[in-house]
Amino acid sequence: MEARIDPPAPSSAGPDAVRVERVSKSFPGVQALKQVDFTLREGEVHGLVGENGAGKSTLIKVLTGAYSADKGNVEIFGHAVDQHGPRAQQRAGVAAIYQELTVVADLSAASNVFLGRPMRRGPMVNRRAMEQRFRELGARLGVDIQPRARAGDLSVANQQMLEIMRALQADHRILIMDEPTASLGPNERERLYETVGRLRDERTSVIYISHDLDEVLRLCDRISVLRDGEMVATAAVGAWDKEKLVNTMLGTELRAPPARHRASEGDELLRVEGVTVPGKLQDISFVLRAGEIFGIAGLVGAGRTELLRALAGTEPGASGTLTIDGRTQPLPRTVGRALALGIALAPEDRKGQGLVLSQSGFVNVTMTDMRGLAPGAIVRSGRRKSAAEVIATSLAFDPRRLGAPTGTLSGGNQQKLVVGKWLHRRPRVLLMDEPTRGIDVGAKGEMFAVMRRLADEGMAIIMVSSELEEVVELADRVLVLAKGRQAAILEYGELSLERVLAMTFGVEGEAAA
Amino acid sequence: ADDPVENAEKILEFDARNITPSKAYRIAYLTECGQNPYCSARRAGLEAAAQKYGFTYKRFAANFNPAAQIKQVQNAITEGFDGYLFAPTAAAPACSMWKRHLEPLDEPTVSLDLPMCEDADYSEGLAATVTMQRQAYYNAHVDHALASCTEPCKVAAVGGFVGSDLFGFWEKAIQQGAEKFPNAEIVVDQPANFDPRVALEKIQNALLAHPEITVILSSWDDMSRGVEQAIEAAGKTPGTDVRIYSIGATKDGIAKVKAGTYNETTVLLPWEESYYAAVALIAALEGEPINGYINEADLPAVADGPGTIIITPENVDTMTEPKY
Amino acid sequence: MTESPPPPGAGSRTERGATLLKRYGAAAFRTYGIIVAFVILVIVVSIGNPAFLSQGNIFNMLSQWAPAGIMAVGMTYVILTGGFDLSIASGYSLCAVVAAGVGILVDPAYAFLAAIAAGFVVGLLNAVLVVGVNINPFITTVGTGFILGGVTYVVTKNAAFVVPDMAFGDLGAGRWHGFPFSGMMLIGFLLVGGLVLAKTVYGEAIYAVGGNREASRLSGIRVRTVIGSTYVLSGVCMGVAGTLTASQLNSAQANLDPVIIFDVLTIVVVGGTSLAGGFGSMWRTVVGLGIIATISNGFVLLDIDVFYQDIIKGSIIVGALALDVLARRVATRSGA
Amino acid sequence: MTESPPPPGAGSRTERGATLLKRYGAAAFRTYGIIVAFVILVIVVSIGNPAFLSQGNIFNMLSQWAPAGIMAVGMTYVILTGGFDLSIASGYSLCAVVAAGVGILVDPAYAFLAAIAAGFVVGLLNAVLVVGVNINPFITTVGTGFILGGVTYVVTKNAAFVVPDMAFGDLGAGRWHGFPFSGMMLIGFLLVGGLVLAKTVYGEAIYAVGGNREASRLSGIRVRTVIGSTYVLSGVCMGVAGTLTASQLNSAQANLDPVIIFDVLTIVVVGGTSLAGGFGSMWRTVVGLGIIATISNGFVLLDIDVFYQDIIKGSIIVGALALDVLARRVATRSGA
Ligand SMILES: Nc1ncnc2c1ncn2[C@@H]1O[C@H](COP(=O)(O)OP(=O)(O)OP(=O)(O)O)[C@@H](O)[C@H]1O
Ligand SMILES: Nc1ncnc2c1ncn2[C@@H]1O[C@H](COP(=O)(O)OP(=O)(O)OP(=O)(O)O)[C@@H](O)[C@H]1O
Ligand SMILES: [Mg+2]
Ligand SMILES: [Mg+2]
Repeated sequence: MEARIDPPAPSSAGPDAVRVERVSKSFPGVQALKQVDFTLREGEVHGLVGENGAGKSTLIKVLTGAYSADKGNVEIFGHAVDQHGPRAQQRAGVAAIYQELTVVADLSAASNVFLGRPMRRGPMVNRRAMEQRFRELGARLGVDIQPRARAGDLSVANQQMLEIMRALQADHRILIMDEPTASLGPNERERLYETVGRLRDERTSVIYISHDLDEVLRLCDRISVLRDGEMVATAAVGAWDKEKLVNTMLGTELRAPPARHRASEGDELLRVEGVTVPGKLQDISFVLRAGEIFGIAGLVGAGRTELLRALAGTEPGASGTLTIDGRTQPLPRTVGRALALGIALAPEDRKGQGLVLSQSGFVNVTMTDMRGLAPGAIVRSGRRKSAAEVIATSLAFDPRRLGAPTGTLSGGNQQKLVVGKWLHRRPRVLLMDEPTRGIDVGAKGEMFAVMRRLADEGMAIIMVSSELEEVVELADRVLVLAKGRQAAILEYGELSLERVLAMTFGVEGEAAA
Repeated sequence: ADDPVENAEKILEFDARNITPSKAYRIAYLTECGQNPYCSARRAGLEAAAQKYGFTYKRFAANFNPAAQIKQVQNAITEGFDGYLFAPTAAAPACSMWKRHLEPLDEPTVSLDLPMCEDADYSEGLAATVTMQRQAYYNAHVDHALASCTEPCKVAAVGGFVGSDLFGFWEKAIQQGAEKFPNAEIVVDQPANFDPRVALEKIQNALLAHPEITVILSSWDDMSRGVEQAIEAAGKTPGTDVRIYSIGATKDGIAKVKAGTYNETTVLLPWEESYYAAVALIAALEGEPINGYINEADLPAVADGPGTIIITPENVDTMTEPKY
Repeated sequence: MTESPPPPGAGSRTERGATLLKRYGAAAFRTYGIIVAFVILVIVVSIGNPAFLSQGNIFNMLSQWAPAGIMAVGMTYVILTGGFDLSIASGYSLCAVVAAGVGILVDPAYAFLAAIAAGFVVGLLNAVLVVGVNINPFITTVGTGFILGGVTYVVTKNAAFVVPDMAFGDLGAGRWHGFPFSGMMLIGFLLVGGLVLAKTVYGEAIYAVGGNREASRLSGIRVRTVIGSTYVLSGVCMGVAGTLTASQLNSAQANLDPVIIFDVLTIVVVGGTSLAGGFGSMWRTVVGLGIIATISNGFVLLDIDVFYQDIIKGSIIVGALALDVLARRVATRSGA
Repeated sequence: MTESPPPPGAGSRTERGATLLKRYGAAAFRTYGIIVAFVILVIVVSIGNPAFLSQGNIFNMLSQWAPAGIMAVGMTYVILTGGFDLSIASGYSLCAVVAAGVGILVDPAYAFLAAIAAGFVVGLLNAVLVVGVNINPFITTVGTGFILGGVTYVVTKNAAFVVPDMAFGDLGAGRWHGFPFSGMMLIGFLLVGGLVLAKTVYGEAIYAVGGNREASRLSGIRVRTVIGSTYVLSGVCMGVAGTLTASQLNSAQANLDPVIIFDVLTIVVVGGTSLAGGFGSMWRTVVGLGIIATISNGFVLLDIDVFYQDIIKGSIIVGALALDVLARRVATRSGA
């Protein structure tokens, strides 16, 4: 894959597109940015990396005017921007893709792309022109979304594409991308990289935030590292390598990832047969053993989320059977039924489905098992506290932040809690949809270690991830889905990135042929 | 037709003839009423007249809402009736409904409930007006109560809905009464929406702020039940420690006067009001319009009974059993 | 919350089993279920009394429901942004009183303008509190409702303002070949209000803000201006509605129609517009208005006993929405 | 929407500049701003008439506001899940009528139970429609409100039910050393309601469901049961409130106090509980109740002219919330 992309030509230094001087920003109880200096040169792609909660998203929100800084200056093309909300910055040519999806669910896909700047004919919205332009953009990015589809009905990946299309839709001089690839598959990623390359050629200045360090190293001209709200280093890409980036981000050496090992061949825990969701999935069957991590690979829209939702009792149209403890039964029809069977889902949409954002981490982490913490119906806060702290620690989440409403946490830290929710209740089968989305490299290691440990303790885990490397690295066996059909199940010995890739695309090739 | 007593006699005489009308009339009953015991009694009176005179009627109930009433007047006219019984929700808008919509029709209209068009009672052009609730009625009630203050005394008042015409009459009567009877000091004057629970609250508070209150004016018997409970809750005896002057002469109100809990209740005759209004309309349809004002106080329920609308323990036995 | 409005034509192309017709038919049923409820109601009432569909009756209904319907147009905008305007009953009385007052003191010709100006000020007050001071719109407008009602009492001293000049009544009660002016204004408001919502940049912003306020802000929409403007619009609608009523009654007074707020909210919500904001449309308000007006008119035409009216009204409201919801569910199951 | 609930004690240990005191002080101000408004109001009224703080007046207020306050407890639960219960005015009348009816026909001793059973049924009806059929709670409860009101008319044939046995009044009007039983029940409901909300699994589920219904569902919370239960609870509160009022008046009738719904909603919302669900608490309802009761009591104690009452009431409601909002803003700025 690496070989397919040309190394970026170092861009000639122009006047600065963005200059941030001594910017500080704090929230009640947290200093998110401390005297940060940052410069974005015209026409460069500038990577921004750091641990979860380092302050990356906060920095770019200050840049776009979504937040106003407590102290410090922001200049865009040499002009100080007075902090009057996102409008002023947009006028100055800044577009942003925020980490948290900002789609308006009830509007059409096209309206979402042109949100706030609809194409018009006088005071009227020119829908035809908008849909036309929408299709062009979609073709450029290689996505096939109906312009009139309701945005809320789209998959997370397609919603992410809408955000990208929104940022690209007008020709901005500064483009800020906060983890744009987090829920994209390999195809979409490649298209995005191409697009970024083209934008650089057109001398658009780009800030690129990602936890995928390979991606950052390939794509960026310069890379800056934030740690605990402080800007600790900025250097040209040539000065960095992955290890150096990791060490600078974490301030320490990264612990070696857990050695990959195969689960001891456990007993059959769950047999899934003939799962079908009309229009989405056809006849999926597999066997899950205790103690294994079962990966599901596939392209975006292949139906991975649907499969998990069907098993978790939350896909109304699904049919098929489960065999568990020797009893064969139809798929659970409700979440409660699925939980009674010991099947739980950690969903991919953390804001919409994962967390109660107004409640603290304590509550969120333990809400899956409140009975367990509350004999006699009274919640024991002491028990809850210690239980939550154990979970937090195991996921590299600072236990001192458990009291904060989860809506105020950084994206990656929220993701840790979405997974952490199930560590207390301990289902027999845990379905994890994109569990590492937005998690930093250090925490990813912790997350993998936790998953491995849970499996070793006898839990079966089904993991969906758009990062195929991750699936291949962690899973004992992999089910490859292509267009809703079961392309293959790769056993331990057969697993390799190349094979999985070939299967996902190969079937696609077949279908096209 | 300028003398209400004569008008009353005329209508009684007509009714006594027990005629059979020349046809089965269809009448529109455009009422301000909604759903309460008063309204039910009014309906029963109309029903009795319909039985007797063989007419049918259609009820358009505005629920005390003038904006709704205009719709109903239009609907009724579009549908078309032989005659109209019109009980205004409020005097001013009713005037426009009358002048703009009803008067131009060639059919007789009898008004009841409230005077309209800034007239004291009868409005020119109507076949008759049958009502009791005029400014004078409220003055009589308030004056009787305040006159009981032979020594300086403190008075609290609870009324109906702010903004309604009746509340306007009520407030004016209190204001004029206070001037006439300097012994009476109005210390609390609150709206209570004809609602016993609200009246309970207001009077409880009033008795706490002014423990010396000895007279309470209430504009409705049902509401007076709340007044009574408030007095009891303050550890006083209603009717003696604190006197209650109420309006309605309902069954319940009359019973309370007999029991000595209320010191007075002023007669309202919803049953008679609609009965005689309907009779007056039939009379007009049969070519014998009254063209004047009929006061229910001149009708037998009062005239042949207590002779006054003020019902006190002294004359309560002369009052016939109320119809509501 | 539980609302999942289906996008007409959002069906996926990959689906093979279902024919296009079946799919779109189901989508239409899902979307327009409330219309089915309305049509059933109309059929029942007009079988009961064929006069229901007579021209005279329809003209009457148009003129009668003009004030509530016009305020429902404003309320639709407010609710689509996720707001609430509970001050309309008092605001409407106040505007009616202003219209009548100006009609008495100055000239009926200025009454309309004066009432609209009064409504504008009322709306501005709400807008300042809701988006300026940033207080919850529900409680803000409950509060301003009390204030406006109180002001109206003080101004009128609890007496009605009667306009002697009968020409004042022409706006509200006048007709052109039998077609009431007020009905024309209602249709005009619904049409223009619907077009603006569906077709203009401003309408697009209303949906965006109601659907996701933060996303709209980040996209550079002037969220406060958009939200504030809906309260001003609602205020202007109060002005128009107040004038029409004052003119129909040739007079005005405090507390004109305190329960009109329920009518207006019911009209908007029964059509299916979501109180959470972001979902709904003007045709839904039209259907809601149709349902409520038909119920009210039907009671009289069918001469329903007053004792049973409330039970029937409540059952129709609940039944219409249940049908709407069930239509969606059935259609989703069979169509997808 | 614009509500951002502050986490008391969510401060990070890393912050060095601000002292603990300053930080928590600011947080307290931010959280408890509405209490400041309430205290100011109490001070003003008690300066105007010192009898306000007398034991007798406080006991009176407790007993007067027991029905509305008890229904506000149920409404707090409903609103915290993001729902609405607009059927309470009719439901309350119905329960009062049931209590009085049973008091007349059977025995006052059974009246209480019968009314609670009636309230339970009312709540169950709402619950079935809201979570069973899945209709928007606002419009559902408007509809059931009509139905229940209509049923009450039909049952009473529009006459008041007067209970001859004066012992019937003991529950509502009785006192123990001057302390009204009804006030005790109010305090009991507020306390137990608050504790359940703050301390139990059920309470947590209410907040979770109101905060994010989908996340709660996927976490295995029985979302429908939780939501439905709040309507049943609200129904039971109607039963208790209805009995108290019937007992206080020794009678009951249809349409007992149709505007009590506004009181109850205002009590819950003025304290700061969010209509969007998920944020609020019982102490906020207590403060809201305090504010509304003080305003109403103050009008009589200070003998405020009727004409100005509504203006004052509206201004206090808006003012209290504006103070609350500004307190949050100032405290956020200075404290962080
Ligand atoms: N609205 C907010 N209120 C309170 N605290 C906040 C808010 N937004 C961010 N924070 C805090 O500021 C810090 C920096 O968060 P930020 O989102 O910038 O991190 P990040 O570097 O983008 O992390 P991630 O990689 O997980 O997205 C975190 O501690 C976070 O909890
Ligand atoms: N929460 C949800 N509720 C309903 N439908 C959903 C939900 N999430 C995803 N979908 C549906 O899933 C479809 C997209 O496919 P899906 O998300 O299953 O693919 P995937 O293989 O998991 O890919 P992705 O990487 O996008 O998750 C969309 O048609 C969308 O309607
Ligand atoms: Mg971030
Ligand atoms: Mg997915």
